[in-house]
Amino acid sequence: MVETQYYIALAAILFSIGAVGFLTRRSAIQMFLCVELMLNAANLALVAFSRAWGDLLAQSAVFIILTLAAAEVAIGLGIIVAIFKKRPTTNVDVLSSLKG
Amino acid sequence: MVVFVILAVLAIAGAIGTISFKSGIYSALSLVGTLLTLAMMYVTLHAQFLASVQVMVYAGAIMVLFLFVIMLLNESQMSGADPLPWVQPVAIAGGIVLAAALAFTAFQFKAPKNLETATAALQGGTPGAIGETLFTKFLLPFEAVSILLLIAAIGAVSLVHRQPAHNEALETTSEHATDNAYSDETSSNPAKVVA
Amino acid sequence: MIHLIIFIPLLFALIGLFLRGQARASISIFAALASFALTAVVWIAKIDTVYRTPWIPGAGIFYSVTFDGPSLLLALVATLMTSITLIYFSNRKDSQQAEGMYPLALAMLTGLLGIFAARDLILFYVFFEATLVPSLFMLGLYGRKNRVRALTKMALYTIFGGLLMLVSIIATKLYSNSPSFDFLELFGRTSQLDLETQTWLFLGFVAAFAVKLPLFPLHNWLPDFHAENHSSGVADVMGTLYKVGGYGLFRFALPLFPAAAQNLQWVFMFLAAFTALYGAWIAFSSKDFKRLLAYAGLSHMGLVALGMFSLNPIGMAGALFLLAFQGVYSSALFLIVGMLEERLNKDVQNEKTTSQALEIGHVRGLAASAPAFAGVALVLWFASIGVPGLAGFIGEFSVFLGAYQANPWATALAVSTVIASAAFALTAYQRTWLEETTTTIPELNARDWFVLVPILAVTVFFGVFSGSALKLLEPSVQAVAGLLGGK
Amino acid sequence: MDFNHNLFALMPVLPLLGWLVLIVWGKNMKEPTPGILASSLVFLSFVLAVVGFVQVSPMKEPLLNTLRWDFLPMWVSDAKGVLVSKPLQFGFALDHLSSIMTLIITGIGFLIHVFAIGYMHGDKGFSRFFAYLNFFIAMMLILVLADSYPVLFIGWEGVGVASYLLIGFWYTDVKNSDAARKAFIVNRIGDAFLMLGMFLLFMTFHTLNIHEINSSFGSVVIPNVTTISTGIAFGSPPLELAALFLLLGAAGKSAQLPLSTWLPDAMAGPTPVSALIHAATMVTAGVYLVARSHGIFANAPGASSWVMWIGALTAVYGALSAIAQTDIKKILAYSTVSQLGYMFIAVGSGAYWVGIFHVATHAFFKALLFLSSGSVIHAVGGEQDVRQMGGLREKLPTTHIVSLIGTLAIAGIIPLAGFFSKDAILSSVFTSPFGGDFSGYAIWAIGLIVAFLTAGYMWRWYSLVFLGTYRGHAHPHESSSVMTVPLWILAALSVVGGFIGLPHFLGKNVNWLEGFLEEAAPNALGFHEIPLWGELILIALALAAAVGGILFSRWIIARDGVNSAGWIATRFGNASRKALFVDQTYDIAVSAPAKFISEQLELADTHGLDRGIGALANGTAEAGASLSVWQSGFVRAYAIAVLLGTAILVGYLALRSFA
Repeated sequence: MVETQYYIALAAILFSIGAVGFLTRRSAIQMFLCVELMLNAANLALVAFSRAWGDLLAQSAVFIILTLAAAEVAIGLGIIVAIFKKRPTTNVDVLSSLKG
Repeated sequence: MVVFVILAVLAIAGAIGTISFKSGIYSALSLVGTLLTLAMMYVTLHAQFLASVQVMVYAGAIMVLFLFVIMLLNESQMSGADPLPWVQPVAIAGGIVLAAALAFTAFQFKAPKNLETATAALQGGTPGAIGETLFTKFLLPFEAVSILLLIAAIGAVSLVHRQPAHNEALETTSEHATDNAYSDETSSNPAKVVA
Repeated sequence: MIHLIIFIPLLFALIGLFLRGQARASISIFAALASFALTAVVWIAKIDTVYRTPWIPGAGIFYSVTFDGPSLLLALVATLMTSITLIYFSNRKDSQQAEGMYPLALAMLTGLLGIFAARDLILFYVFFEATLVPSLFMLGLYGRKNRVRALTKMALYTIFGGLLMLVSIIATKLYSNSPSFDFLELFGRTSQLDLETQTWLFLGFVAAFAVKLPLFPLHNWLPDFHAENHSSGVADVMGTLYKVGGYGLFRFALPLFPAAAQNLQWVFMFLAAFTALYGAWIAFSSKDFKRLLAYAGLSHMGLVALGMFSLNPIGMAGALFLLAFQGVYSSALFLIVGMLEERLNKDVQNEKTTSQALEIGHVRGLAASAPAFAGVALVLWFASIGVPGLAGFIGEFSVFLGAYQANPWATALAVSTVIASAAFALTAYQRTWLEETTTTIPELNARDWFVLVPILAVTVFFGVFSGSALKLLEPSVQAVAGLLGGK
Repeated sequence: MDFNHNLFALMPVLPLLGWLVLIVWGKNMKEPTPGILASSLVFLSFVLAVVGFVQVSPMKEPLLNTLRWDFLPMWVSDAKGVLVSKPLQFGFALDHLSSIMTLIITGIGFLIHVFAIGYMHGDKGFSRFFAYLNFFIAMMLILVLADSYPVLFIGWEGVGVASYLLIGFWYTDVKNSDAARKAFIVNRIGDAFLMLGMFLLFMTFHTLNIHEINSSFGSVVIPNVTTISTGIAFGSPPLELAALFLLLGAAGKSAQLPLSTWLPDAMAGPTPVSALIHAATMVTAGVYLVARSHGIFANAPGASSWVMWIGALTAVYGALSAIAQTDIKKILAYSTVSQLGYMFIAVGSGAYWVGIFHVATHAFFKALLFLSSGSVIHAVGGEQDVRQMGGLREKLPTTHIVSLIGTLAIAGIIPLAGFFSKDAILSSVFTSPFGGDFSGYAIWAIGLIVAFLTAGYMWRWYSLVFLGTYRGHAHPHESSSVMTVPLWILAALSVVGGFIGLPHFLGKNVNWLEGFLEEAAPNALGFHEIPLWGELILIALALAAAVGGILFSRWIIARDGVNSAGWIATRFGNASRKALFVDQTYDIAVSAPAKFISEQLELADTHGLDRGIGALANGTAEAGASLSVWQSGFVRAYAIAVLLGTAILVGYLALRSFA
């Protein structure tokens, strides 16, 4: 049996990779992918703790998160497509009309 | 322990691949790889039903959607210089610091019970056990999630819904009309507005 | 009954929004007169029940209102003057362009009545800030050329002061750990606080009231507010009625923190005396009438503050009397300036461009063509400088009498305003009404008399038979003075 | 409400009613009716005054009216220190002193009203003039009948307002309006001091009722023995200060030295106004105030000697400036200032009845002189310069005779009123308890010199107007009977007036006035007795001064000729005409700097403070702007911030748990 700490450490690493990815990539969709990655890292941590506490609650929580992720992707991609209709680019930096 | 190490390396490799590939498709595919590795990990964590759901829903449906959209937009490679050149190194440094800190705190974690007794209660994360908790403790979230999905569906449809040809003109004019109507109103005589 | 009085004006203001022209005018006038009639009924029937229901029970905030002595007198003056001003405004030719004045004035009247009736500190604060909004709108929508500058200045001063007061209101409740913000409950507890906290809390309240009074350093918004306002003078009248600093001091600041008040008494008395003299002295060389009347008002408020800070029953009664009746004759002077401007047919269309209100000395010798008008103006000017036989004298004399017992030197300084005010008032009067005639203006017509007669009647009646108003003030002044151990 | 108590309170109400009627309906009344209405109302008041006089003369205590109401808020802490509300009552009181004053006011007032009907004939503001005159009489009666200081103050400022309205009656001329404004402001300065005096009195006596304050001194006061129930010792500091404040207030109203510059300018008003207000009644209000608060001044020796000295200096100042004046009314104005100085000497010396005696006699002959100069001005068509007159003896016979009587009376020639009152003043100051060892005699001497000067300038006034040949180019004609009848009555009063206050040496109780005012205005204690021959010498000296003055004046005029070019042109003559430059010094020393400071303050307030606040406002605006740069619009920039934030936070938590 592998100790829970290792799983959490792995989740942390995956999470920060996702964060770095989110920041370096300039295409909206790829950023979205990184967000999904971070989300899954969190799921991993949840499941690891569920095993540590011997409680199925966390797992069902992950189950709910999954459906949430699905909804989120649907809307996210919808938005990206809608924006794409306006301006034919998904480069995030170009879309900076909301300036201070 | 060996299995964990292999899976961990695979997952990290997939993650790095997602963020480093230039073209959208390769990064999406590497994300799918990572997801599958995670599904296997769930199995080692006594969450078989979850692993299967992960594979089916996530890797299957969501990533397909992603690939579909990437294909649809087939946006060209990132052209032009990056307006915020300093973001890259700072992000990496930040990521490393974050990972180290989180990992470090992870290792402070003292397991409340020893693993063997804990995993016994999980009954291996079979659909029966998950279903039982879902429909007793998680009944309300379960229902709420179903409504959430419904709204997501409607939202997605309305976002990308392309009006039929004839009210193309209407849409543009009406949008135009409301704009300047508002603008004349305020500038001419605020008094009229209040009175 | 009391809520009817407070909220009728607001209700009809909203109704008025949907109407136009004469209908809106008559509705608004009816509303003001109705609330005046109801207040008079409360006065005659001597209803002073405290009505108290929880408003936000969690935070201990209660909606507790009552009209006792001073607040009833001030409410009577406020409702009377608002109805007279609206009647005057409906007579004017230019009331079509500035129709928004009606609902705004009524909204302000509700705010004022709320201020006078509120017994709960938070409710008082809410009304205190709420009344500012319509007055800013009046200035912003119908002011003169650089009205925005005046508007921002006034808003900044008042809101800043208000916030300081809010902080000290909350701190008072906490320190005295009373269950609610209600004045009666706080009242007993705060006097036990040690001097140091009392002083800080007291200063918080005084900050807001010093802006509203106004006192010397914080008076800068007043001249611009009056100079930039609509030439009809309606906004100025409401502004004059909105000088509630003195009332606030008497009702909340002094009784809640007696030790702090006594400790800082001499500072504020000298400041008040200086404000009175400063206002009168500057008025002597102000260029236009609105600015002159603003400084005259500042000088009156200096005297009110002197009376309040004297912590002497005579002084406080005098201050309240002066506060109430200066609302009558100072606003009347604003109306007279408005009538003058209308008669000198300052074309109202380019109201926004005329930067200057009516200059003093611009026209002379008007008495030749309008002797009755000149007579009425003279009586009001005499009331404003406190000539005995008119309402101004009772207030001023008692303020000086009371303040002298507390601090003779500050009063000596303040008494010199009597000379300065005579100087500026008569100079201004002479420059416009007397000397050789340069322009002729039409005499007062029946409608003008209909507006001016009640004002003159009140000024003269309460100048001689002041007993009834004093009877109103006596009980609460006695209570507060007893607490403060006034000499 | 029982009748005999409130009848006298009706006195001020009648003229007030007249004022109201004339103000509202005056416009549509034909020429003489407003005058007749006003005069009849004042006559009714005169009748009431006589009835009041008859009613009150046997009574020892003042007659209080019962119709009273609360006027001013007032709290007094009773024995146990508990604040008890005792509002001041608005009420009147009639006693011997005030009844004499009411007689003078209504009597002389009525005569002047009748005279004014003729004098103001054809004036556009005829009804307005009589409205203001009635208003003045009402206010003066309130002043005299008041039973507490604030009610007295109503009358006090009321007459100030009336004099403002009447001086500036012909307001279209800037000079008149300025003169009116100056009069009101200088009066207001006096009123400010009077207010301070009242506050100090309330502070020491806890009441502002005149009779309560006077009675609290007790009738018998032995110097430097604490006899006052309120523990106020004879001559204690608050009493002295209060008396000084009252003195300055009185000086403001009666044009005494520090505040005397307004009276000569007040001649800008019509002549009946000058006669009524600036000779007979208003200016004597100051003397009345001192006499009325006799309790205070009798127990404040320092202040009383101040009163005497101010009176003496003003008398000299008035006399000196009257000598070289060229305007017929200016001479009389400065003469009034000087005579008021005499009255202040009298009340300062502690013999209050003498002060009132001189008020009465002065009212007679000064009103007479003013009205006769009015009829002269009327006759020569508005000309007021004495050098354009002369030789009017034949053309204006009646005016000439009455003017001669007036001149002799004011000079103090034996049978006439002026002699008795001036002699009473000189003898009272000579023997005054407040005279101290030196000042009593010094002031007596000054009084004598002033008597000499008075006779001098009055005779110059008489000869320049009536003797010699007519130098003007109008054609003078005698005034109508409506103007001459009052002149005759006043002339008779000037002759008879002196007999109400005969000197002591003619018999113990022959002096009616002193006995009459025994309770209302008792003399201060401690007058030294002088033997009979001493009194006779004083009278002889006074008479000699008067006759000498007249002869000296005749000699000067004979020497330099009627238009007396001679000494007038000298530096002394010029100084005298400019009233010793007091007016100019005030303008330079007081009003110019005040105006300058006011302008600077106005500039500082509108712009200076504004810029300061403006700077504060821009400061906050700039701070805001500098922050907005950070909102670059790049999503990734925001994300970086979030990442760094969490990284730092988690890092800190990790380290903390580790450390």
